Amino acid sequence: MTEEATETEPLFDAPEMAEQERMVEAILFASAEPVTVADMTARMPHGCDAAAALALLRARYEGRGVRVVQVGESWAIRTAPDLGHLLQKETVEMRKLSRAAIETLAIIAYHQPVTRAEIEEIRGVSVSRGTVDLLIEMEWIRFGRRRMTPGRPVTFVVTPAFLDHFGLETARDLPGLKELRAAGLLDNRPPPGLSELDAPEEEEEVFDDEGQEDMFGDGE
Amino acid sequence: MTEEATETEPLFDAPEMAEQERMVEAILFASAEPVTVADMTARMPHGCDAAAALALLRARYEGRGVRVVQVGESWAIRTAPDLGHLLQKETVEMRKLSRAAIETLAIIAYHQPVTRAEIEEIRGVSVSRGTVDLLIEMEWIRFGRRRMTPGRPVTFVVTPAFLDHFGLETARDLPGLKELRAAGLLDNRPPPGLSELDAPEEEEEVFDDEGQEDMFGDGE
Amino acid sequence: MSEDQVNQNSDQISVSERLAAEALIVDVDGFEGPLDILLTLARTQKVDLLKISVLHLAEQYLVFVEKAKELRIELAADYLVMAAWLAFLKSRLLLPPDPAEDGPTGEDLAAHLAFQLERLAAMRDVAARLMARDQLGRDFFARGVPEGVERVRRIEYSANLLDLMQAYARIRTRDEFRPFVMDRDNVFTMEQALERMRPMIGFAGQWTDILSYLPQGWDMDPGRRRSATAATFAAALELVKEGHAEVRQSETFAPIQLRHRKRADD
Repeated sequence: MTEEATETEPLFDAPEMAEQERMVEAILFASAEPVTVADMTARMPHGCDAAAALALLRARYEGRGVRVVQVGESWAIRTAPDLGHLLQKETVEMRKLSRAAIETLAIIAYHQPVTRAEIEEIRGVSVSRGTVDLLIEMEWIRFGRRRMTPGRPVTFVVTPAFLDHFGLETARDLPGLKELRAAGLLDNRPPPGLSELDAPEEEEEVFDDEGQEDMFGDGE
Repeated sequence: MTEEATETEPLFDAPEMAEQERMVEAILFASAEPVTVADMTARMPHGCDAAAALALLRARYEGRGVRVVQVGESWAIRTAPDLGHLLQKETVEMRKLSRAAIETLAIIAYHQPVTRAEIEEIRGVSVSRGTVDLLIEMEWIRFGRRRMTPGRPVTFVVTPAFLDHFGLETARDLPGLKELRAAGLLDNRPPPGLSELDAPEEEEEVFDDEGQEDMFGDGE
Repeated sequence: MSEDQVNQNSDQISVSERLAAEALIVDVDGFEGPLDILLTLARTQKVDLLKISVLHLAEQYLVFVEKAKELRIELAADYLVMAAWLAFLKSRLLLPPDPAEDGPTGEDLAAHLAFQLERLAAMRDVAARLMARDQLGRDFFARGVPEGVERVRRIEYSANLLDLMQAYARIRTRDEFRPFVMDRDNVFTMEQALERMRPMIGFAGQWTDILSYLPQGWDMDPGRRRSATAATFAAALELVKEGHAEVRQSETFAPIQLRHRKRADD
């Protein structure tokens, strides 16, 4: 019967607006794709005003956990952007930092600001791009000022996130070799035959004064 | 700092209830599968009361085009059944279930946990492997505890997906369950003469108490 | 069950019943086993299942099986087992109970069969009610575009302060700092020599006697010197093999010299 009703003279009244709003709500909710107003109208009983019902629904979802959003010509229900984090489930995978990465990090921490060439000189091997990228991505190092030397190389420094992770107030708090040894953190048994000769004082010097001083001197 | 805060004395207040309600709303809308309160709580900030927020949300959606429904231990948003006709387009052709499959499903739902032998006793025919496999594949039934009788037969029970599919809050809401129970038709009544032999008393016990109490527990 | 009821039922089976039995046989594939047939037959009694005449039912069933035999229709074993059982039941119901005999009485057996039929009918009924419910994906729907839970895989690298400090110490004191190893005081291994030489080889642009690569303190004691020399020589060859260095010797027993070799990927 409804099919026979003409547009101009419907036999039955269209459902109430509240009912139409429910319909739009269910359609938008269940649809796998965003839905056009024309599509809603086609699915709703004759005489419905999908656009008006949609406007009501939109207003109703204002400020809610989900919103009615326009996608091109169509409409869809989507999570409010500020709640997106609730829909993420983080799986944390622990990995040991590679030896190359931890050594590079250590050199940066003790010598910052330090250039890539200097890191390579200290480690005695080249530093791969991936290692530096990883440390930057982890937000443990960042670019420092360019060195005022030929080629103006970039330098690396450690970040507050690094200090936070390692429980340091400043990189200056990193213990020197002597302290490490005193604390029993190093195998302080010198290789046989080396006895007192080695553990050269200068080395310690380098790293305490040259190293730390030039790094944290604000004056560069 | 927050890590050190104890459960009893949070450093930060939980978000306001209105905000918590939005969160539950976003979580439920985002998932096609029912979500447990525990899961919501896990995703919400510390100190939130997901159950209370859920109760508010449920009331809010009363009479709307979509509803907050309980499915076993979990919660989901589903379109209101009276609007199904608008949404037929979304229907994926439902697999036509055989009469054997439907009866087997009903027997499992009403008699769970139930063994294959018991299903066969009720239907008077052997249960084909394909029927059980199909129901398992549809995730409507699963294996329950083994029966503590000779042979330790496996039992079958219905799943939350079954409840979800048929719009049941719990298995207690199965249509006609109370009447069947009152009429003694859910009793496991062993054939006379067999009772002493291989339908030991405890079997009845297990079936009724362990099994049904489990599921239908307080509602009796 | 009363005597006259029994007599009335046992003798002749009405024509309509025979016809019904034949209809069942023709359609036997459509039935879900003997209990299903019995239930269908019971329904022809048009009484409450609790009040059916089990004896009558048994007779109807036996007629059905007889008929099937006449028509040479193969019945599944289940049907025949049921027929045998019903014949036994029938005899139990018709004969007066033997007080000496153990086991269930005919009435017990009949009551159980009635219970089974009623239970099957009840399960059929609730199955229909269940299927008549609103169903997900047919009458009500889940979210069309579940946004789901995005699984974010985050890799967390573990490194503590000790790792950091030890790494630094390892670099700065390569000659002296060693991780704990089994001490073999007078043996210098190829690995040790390699570790020692690797960082140094990069700077060896000129031909250098490999003996100059011997670690400090290993050149005095003859035994230690031998071990260190052998290890250094082996390590030198390893570096050559890896393409990091070149090695030469001008004549037999002449000093062996080593020089850095630039590699494409260096």
